[in-house]
Amino acid sequence: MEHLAVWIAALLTLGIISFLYKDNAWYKLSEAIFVGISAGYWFVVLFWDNVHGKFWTGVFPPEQYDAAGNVITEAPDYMLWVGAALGILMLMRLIPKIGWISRWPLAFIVGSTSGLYLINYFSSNMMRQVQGTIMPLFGMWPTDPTTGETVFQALPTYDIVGNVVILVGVFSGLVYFFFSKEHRGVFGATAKVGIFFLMVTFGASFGYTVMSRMSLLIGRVDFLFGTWLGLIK
Amino acid sequence: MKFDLGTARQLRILLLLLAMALATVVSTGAVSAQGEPVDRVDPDVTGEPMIDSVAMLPADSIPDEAYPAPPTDIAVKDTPNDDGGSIDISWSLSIDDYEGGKVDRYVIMRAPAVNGQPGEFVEIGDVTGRANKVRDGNATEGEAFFYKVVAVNREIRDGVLMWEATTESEAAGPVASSAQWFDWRRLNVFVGVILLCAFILYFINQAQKGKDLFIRKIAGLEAVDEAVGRATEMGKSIFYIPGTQDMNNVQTIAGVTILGRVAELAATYDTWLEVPVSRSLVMVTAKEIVKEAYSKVGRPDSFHEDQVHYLTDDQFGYAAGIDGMVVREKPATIFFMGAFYAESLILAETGNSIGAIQIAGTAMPSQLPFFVAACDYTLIGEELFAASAYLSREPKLLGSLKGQDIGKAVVLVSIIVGVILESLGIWEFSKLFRVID
Amino acid sequence: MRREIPLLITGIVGAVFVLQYFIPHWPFSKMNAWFSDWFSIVAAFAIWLGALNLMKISLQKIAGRKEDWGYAIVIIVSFLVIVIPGFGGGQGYREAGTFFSWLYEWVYTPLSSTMFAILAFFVASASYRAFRARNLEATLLLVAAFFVMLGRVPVGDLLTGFMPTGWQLSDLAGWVMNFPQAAGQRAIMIGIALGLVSTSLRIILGIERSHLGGE
Amino acid sequence: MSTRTWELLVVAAVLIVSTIVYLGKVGGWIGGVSFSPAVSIIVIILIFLSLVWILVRTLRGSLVDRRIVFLFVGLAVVLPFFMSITQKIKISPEVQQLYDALEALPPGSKVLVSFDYDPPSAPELQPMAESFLRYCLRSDLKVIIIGLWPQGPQQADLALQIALEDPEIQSKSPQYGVDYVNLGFQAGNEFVIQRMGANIESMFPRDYFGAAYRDLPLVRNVKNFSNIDYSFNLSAGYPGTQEWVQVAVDRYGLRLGGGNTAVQAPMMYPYLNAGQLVGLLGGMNGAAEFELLTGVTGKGTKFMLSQSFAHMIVIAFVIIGNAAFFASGRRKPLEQGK
Repeated sequence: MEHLAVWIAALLTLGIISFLYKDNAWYKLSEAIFVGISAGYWFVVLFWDNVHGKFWTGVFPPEQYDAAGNVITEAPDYMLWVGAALGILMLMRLIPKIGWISRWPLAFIVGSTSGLYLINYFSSNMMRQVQGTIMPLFGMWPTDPTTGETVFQALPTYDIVGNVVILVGVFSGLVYFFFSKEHRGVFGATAKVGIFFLMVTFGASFGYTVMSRMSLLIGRVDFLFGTWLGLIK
Repeated sequence: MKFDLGTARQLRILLLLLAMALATVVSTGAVSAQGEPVDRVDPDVTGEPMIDSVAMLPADSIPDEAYPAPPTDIAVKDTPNDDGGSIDISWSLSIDDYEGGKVDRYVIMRAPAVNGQPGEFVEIGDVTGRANKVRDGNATEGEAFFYKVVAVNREIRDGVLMWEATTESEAAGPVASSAQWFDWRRLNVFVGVILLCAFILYFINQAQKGKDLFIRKIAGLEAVDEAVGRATEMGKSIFYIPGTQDMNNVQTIAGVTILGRVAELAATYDTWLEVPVSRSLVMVTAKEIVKEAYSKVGRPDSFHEDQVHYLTDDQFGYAAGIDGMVVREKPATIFFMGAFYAESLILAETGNSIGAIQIAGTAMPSQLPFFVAACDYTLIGEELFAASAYLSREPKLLGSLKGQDIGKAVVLVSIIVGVILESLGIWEFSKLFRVID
Repeated sequence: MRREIPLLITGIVGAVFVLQYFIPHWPFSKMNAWFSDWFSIVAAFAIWLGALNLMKISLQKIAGRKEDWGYAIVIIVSFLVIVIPGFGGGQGYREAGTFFSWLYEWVYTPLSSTMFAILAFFVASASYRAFRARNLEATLLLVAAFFVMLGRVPVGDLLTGFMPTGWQLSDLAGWVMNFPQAAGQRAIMIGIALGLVSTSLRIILGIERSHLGGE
Repeated sequence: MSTRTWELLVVAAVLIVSTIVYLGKVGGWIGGVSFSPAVSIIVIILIFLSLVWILVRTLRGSLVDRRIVFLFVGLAVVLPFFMSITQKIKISPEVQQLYDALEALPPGSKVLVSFDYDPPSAPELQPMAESFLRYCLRSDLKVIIIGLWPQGPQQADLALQIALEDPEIQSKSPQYGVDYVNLGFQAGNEFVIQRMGANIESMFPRDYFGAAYRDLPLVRNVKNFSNIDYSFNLSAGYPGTQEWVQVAVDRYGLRLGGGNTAVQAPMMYPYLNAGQLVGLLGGMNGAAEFELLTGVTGKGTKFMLSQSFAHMIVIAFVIIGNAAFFASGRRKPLEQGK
């Protein structure tokens, strides 16, 4: 069984890789297996984790005993029925006549997502990032504990340059995203600087993505030449 | 445009909820505004020598000088800004508690209040020496408790616990935990959200009154017409990929909203639009949207149920599926609008290799470089969210863009002011933006 | 009714989700938990729609003897091959030693990993064909990419070993990542946050409603 | 012969050769292959020369077929596996910060590790997981594992097996439930994090193997994030580090270190810069640096040579593409090779 397993895995791996040469029957077979298996995998996992694990065991908690034999079964959570009801409304789509009901659970999901994102992004990606950008450019003003005097303490040049770069980058980048003003004159020039920063960001992202993809390929090569063929020491 | 019944009702309910929240905040005004951070409670022993066995000597053989002085000034109070069930305990360290002193750890004891007097004390947890506060997270809401803090000195020789000398503090209490109706630590976020929403709503209102709002050209969106037109000329199809995430991602919502506009164009030109999706919920929504678009331009019969179809939830299963379809059907135009992960590259490169016009939009920074490189036009981040407003030219939506810009202006001004103040040694301003207490 | 009720649901649920952030008191403290459970359950129900759709399309392909209909059979068979032991295996369906976990380990994992891995090839091909220093912006993108790609592997420092410490490629790559890159990311982030807040607000207020479809 | 015949022959050849090699592996008469330094250098020179050939071809006006690019990538990744060249790895500040924060923890501190990835991202994240767990168990830190991706706990189990093989850890004979625990997967994405902030047990009433939360000594008294001293998130997408920062760090003040796929890592720098993350391991490179810091050579270090070669190849292709672009008078599109 172990030999069969590793061969199946290797043949499927090669099947996907063969797409690099051209679209072919081996690839199509692997692809079809993949589409079917992955759809089935999620179908099963979501059923057990969500429908069974969350809903069923939540409303019909299995009996449990602690070490002393006392019943410690949890109280059923009736609120979960609402979720099941929404889920069933969702399936109404299968009946064309009352398919419109499925908009209710949809509205529920869209609404909760909007509310949650509004707050999460506002606090973490805006407030916190604004706070992160506000920093002393050139140095700190710590209070000397012995004399009680406030003294200026300059930052190293490296940090000053870094701080200025961050400030300019964030500022000009945001200017680029202004929609209600034409990019002209000083405003346009600032937006241009903003684009430069965005491009550096994309370049760095690109570099990191290359790194990531290559790592994953290395992982497959390790499988083919190591686990399967045993050629890697 | 006027608010129809549905929206007006919703607004009213929103206002009602807000008013309710504010009213409860005011009525429970007793809530303390300063939620001082409390150190983590560690009910388990940490950072101390391992005890392999216990050889406890009788209490009278413990030298008298081994007993530490008790901790003093035990203060107990309901944990502020929480939903109840939690009490903060703090104290002044025992005078024998210093590095190398006589206190190894503090044991926290709790007793329920019986007729205003402490009942039987039981141990509920402990902290290492030098700690002066803990949080009891198991105090049933509404029940009153008394607390004691016990200083513990221990002798451990070669992993054998020889003796334990303990001194109890006085009992403090009674105190009961309660839940609060407003988290004062989040007041700044509250004000910020209200302000931003106010800007947006103000400009939506202005736009509805007919005020002309200028919106600059966004290249990627100007090209949508051209891209659909080209597909029509070539007699080929259009693919629309609304990302690979579910409806619980706002980018997907933005993506399917733009799909509505594209579908209207496709229906007008009578060009085949195909929408393969990777989430069942997205399929449901996208079907609705495309159907709606077709009937809006008066071609409900041209709509086919199978125009929008599900492939698989799996990211690469989906990418592989699309790949095959693109190579075989060779669409003239491909749209990528929504949240993408690694599959963006496969999709965009394959589309590029068959020479399709590609317009992409995503707020996933890691995927933007590939779209920028392999697509003809790319909407970057915020531009994706602006797209549906821009394409529809609906005043309400354009107004919200203007409101966003005001938000951006506030951010820019705050950053500049903040940096200047901070460079001069004035810290208070940046604290307005803190999110952790 | 078909339109108003969904709009109302969206509005109320959205508003509650915003408010619960500020209100620690019951029931707001619990709502979040309820909603998250509900979402998981709805998503699990919804996948039935997706799976049925996939089956329908595949069956149509087979019935119509459309191109590549043979692969449609493979899709259906492999779907059933994993679903039957998945449901038949009971709660312990994915424990080690089950057929489901075998399929996961030896079929699903290699397929999905390889799908990920062939991206490496596409990324290289895209670099060769698409990444051109067409203008100043594109040049900046490429230069930043160079620094990062070389600086994040040991070979970068090998090439710049003659430079003083602090100026070698790994240091420069670190600088690019920590400052200009972070600044750009932050600008994008703040912009996205604003766009999200505005889109969410429009959805909650029912101004943006196309996602709910027509009457 | 037709192309079709050739293709079939190649497929047959691949299958036959791999069968022979496989039989050799099973029978033990074919072992690992390793190039001598001289062979390694010759291979490198050959690759370089063929790149020059591609440059010349491209400069003459036609892009080479993308399959040739693919072939080079394949070689650049495969060949270094058989070379024995050691590289000097330098520690970047964000990795050092993560390590320092970890090192400062007293023994017995509770560390929450969230496994939010699946097998496709394992080549990058598994080495991090292994060395992180190994470090924790060696330093007597208590490890609490959860997963927000269904496959996460399985990956955690694999990493634990590797970590537990370490002789130093074996001598401590750590116990499940006392020194480390795997609480398994829970559906609900960032909602799970949010509810853990209030009550971890409500989200993970049972562990991965079915034992009740309250029966596990390690977590019995862990109510929520305030009882966690440090947390580490291995993330490959959504939900991942961004959600942990937004919910656990910003709302509950958890101390969080991130281990990210390289694709995700750039997005984490603003969080790092704003102090929302205590440190960051990005991609294979981050894994290798962390291995160096913790003093155990694992897969991260082993794979770095292939990584270096692959980066060089990509850079070479960017340069070749651009050289041709400039040589052909910039704007004129090149003919697509076939």
